[in-house]
Amino acid sequence: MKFAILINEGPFTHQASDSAYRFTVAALARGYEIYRVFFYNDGVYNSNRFSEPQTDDRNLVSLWAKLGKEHDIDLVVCVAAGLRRGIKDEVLEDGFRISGLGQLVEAGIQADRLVVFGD
Amino acid sequence: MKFAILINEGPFTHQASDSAYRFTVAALARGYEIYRVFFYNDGVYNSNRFSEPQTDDRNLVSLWAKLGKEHDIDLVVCVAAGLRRGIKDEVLEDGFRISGLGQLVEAGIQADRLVVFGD
Amino acid sequence: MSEMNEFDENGPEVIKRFMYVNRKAPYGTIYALECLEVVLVAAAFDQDVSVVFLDDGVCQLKKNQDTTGIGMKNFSKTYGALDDYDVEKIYVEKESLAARGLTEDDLVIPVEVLAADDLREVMAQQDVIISS
Amino acid sequence: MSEMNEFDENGPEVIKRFMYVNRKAPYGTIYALECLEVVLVAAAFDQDVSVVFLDDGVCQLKKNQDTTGIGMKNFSKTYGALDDYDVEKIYVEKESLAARGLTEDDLVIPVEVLAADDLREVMAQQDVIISS
Amino acid sequence: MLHLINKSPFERNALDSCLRMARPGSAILLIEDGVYAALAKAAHAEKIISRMDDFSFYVLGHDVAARGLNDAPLIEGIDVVDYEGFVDLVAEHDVTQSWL
Amino acid sequence: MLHLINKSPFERNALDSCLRMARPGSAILLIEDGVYAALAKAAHAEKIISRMDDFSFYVLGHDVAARGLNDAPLIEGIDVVDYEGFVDLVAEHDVTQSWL
Repeated sequence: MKFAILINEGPFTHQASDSAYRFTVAALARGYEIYRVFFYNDGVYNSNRFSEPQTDDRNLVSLWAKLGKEHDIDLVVCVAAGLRRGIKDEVLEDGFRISGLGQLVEAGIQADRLVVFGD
Repeated sequence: MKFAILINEGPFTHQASDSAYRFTVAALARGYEIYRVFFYNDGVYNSNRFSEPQTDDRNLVSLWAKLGKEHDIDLVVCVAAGLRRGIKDEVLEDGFRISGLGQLVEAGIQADRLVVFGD
Repeated sequence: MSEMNEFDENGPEVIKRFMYVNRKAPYGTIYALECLEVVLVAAAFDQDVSVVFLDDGVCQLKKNQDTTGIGMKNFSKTYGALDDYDVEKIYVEKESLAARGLTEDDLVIPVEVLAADDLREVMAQQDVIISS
Repeated sequence: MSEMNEFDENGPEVIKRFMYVNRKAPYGTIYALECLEVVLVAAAFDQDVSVVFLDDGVCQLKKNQDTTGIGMKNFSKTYGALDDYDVEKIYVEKESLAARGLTEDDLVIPVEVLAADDLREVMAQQDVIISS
Repeated sequence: MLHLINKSPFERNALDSCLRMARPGSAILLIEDGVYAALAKAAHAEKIISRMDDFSFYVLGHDVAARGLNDAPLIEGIDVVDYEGFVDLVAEHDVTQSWL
Repeated sequence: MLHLINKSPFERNALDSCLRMARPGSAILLIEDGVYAALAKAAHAEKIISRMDDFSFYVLGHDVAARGLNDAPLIEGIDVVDYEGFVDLVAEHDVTQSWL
C-alpha cells in the first residue's frame, strides 16, 4: 500500500511536521511505501536549509532530508506557495525538489492513502 | 506618543503582518512615533528577501523595508526565533536587523503603547 | 495490498473522487486562497472533483467582498472560474450558513446547499479528502 | 503626550508592570515555549514581571510531561527556573484549571490560583501585556 | 484597557475568554476574522448584545468590507472605525491586550 | 472513514464539526492538542462520551504522555495507540479526513 503525506505548516511553530515525520517513519517501519511528501502553505518552510535549531532540539529540515535520502522518498515543495514565502532554490536543502501543485493531485491519484497534517 | 509593534506571524499565511503594516502607516499618519517593530515567532519570515509574491499581490517584505527606510523605523528580527526558522543574515532583507529578545522588552519599556499582532 | 492491485488493473482510467474541504474564513488566513489554487490545478486532471464549504468556510463565498482597505487581493471572483474549469460539485452546509445569518442569495456563485445530514453522505463517498 | 513626559521625568527608574499571557497548550504549537523564552529574558530587566496562564495555557504547567515519544524538547522543567530569575508572580485561572479537570496539585511549580473575578483585576493593573 | 479580537467567534474561544476576563468599562475592537462577531443575524450575536452595557464595542470597517459584510446588518451600537480610528483607540487606552 | 482531530476542544470547533459531520461507524483519532478531548474529568468529556456508540475513538499515546496526561484518567473506551497504530488505522480505513 502506498501513502502520500501533505504537510501544511512549517517546522517548530506547529506540531504538524513532527507528527508527519513520526507517522512517515512508522509507515516505513510497517513496510508501506511513501509515494510522496508534499509541502504546501507554510509547509514549504520545512525545506529551508538555513534552519539552525538549538543543539538539544530536533532539526526537522535535516530529519526530512535524511529520511528522504535513506528511503528514496520524493520530497516536493510547492513552487507557488514557496515563491511568496521566499523558499526558492537559493535556500532549498538538498533532497527536496520544487514543483507544481499538480504533484499533490497526482500523489492523491497514485497513492492509496493521503494523510494531511496542518493547523 | 511612541508605539511599539510586535508581529508574531509570517507574511501571507495570517493577516497579522498586513494588519500591523496598515496600523503602523496609520499611526505615522496620525503623527505618532514608531519606536520599533519587533518580529517574533513566525513573524521573522517577514524579513526573508527571497519572498516573491505574484505581481498583482502585495509584497510584505518590501513594504516593511520601504516603510522602515522612509520613516527610519527600527525593524528587529528575533535572533533565536530566526535561527530555528532559517532566517539569518544570508536571507535578510536590507533594512531589517537581527537582535535579541531584550529588544522586545526594551521596546515595551520605552514605548508608550505596545500592540501585538498574531494568530 | 488489494487497493493497489485494483488500481493497477484499472490503469490510468481510474477516476477518484477528490473532495476539498474549506472550513476557514478568507483573508484572516491564506488557507482559503491556497485551497482554491489547488482546486484550479486539480480541475485539469480527469478526476471527480468536489468542493465543500462548511463552518467559517462558507464565508469565502460571501458576495460584495471589497479588499481595497486591507491591501489584499480580492480572490472571491475566482470562484466563478470553477464552473469554467468544469468543477460543478460545490456544496455548502446549510447549518453553517444559517448560523452566520447568511442565505444562498448571499453567495457569489450558485452552489448546492445541503443539510449536514445529506452533506455527511456526500463526504462519506469520497476517495481523497484534502483539507486546509 | 502626557505619558511621555511622565516617563521622562521619572527617568530610568520607572518600573513598568509587564504581563505575559499564555492561552495555548504546549507542543501543539511553539507559542508556549517561545513565550517562556521571552519571560526568561524579561526577567533580567528591572521591571515588574507577571505571567498568567488561562484557557489551554494552564496545560503548559501540567506535571509529568514526557516528550520522548514525540521527539520534542520537554521544556516544562524550565518553568522551575522562573523562581531563580525572581519571577514570582505566576497566576493561573481557577476556572480554566477546573474545566480541564486539573487542580493545583497537577502543576510543576507553585502558582497563585485566582478566580476569573480576581485575575481580571490583576490584569487590569498592567502597563504592558504581551500575548502569544 | 483596549482588547483586540482577531478570531472568528465560531472557530475559536478568544471572544469568550475576552468577555470573561475583561473588566467592565473596557473597549473591545474586532479586527480580521474577529469581525464576524459583529454580525447581527449570526447565532453568536447574543454574546455581544448581552454585554453592550459592560463594554464599548468597535469593529474595523476595512475588515468588514473585505469580507463582504457591508451589506449585512451589524449589531446596533458597535462603532465602525478605520485604521486611524484603530490607532486612536490604542492611544486613548493605557494598555492594549490582544486575545491571540 | 478515519477522522483526525489535532485541536483542543476548548480552543477550536474542530471536534464539534467532526462529530456533527462524521458518519456513524467512523473512527476518530485524537492527536497533538486534540488529545485534551480525551480527558475524562474535563468539562467537554460529555461530547465524546455521548457519542461512544456512534464512533470508535482513539488517542495517540505519545501526545498524551508529552502533555503529562499519563496520570490523568482518560474517557473509558478510548483506545490508546502509538504511531504504528496510527498508521494501521489509516491503512484500515479507505479515507482519512483531517479536521484542520
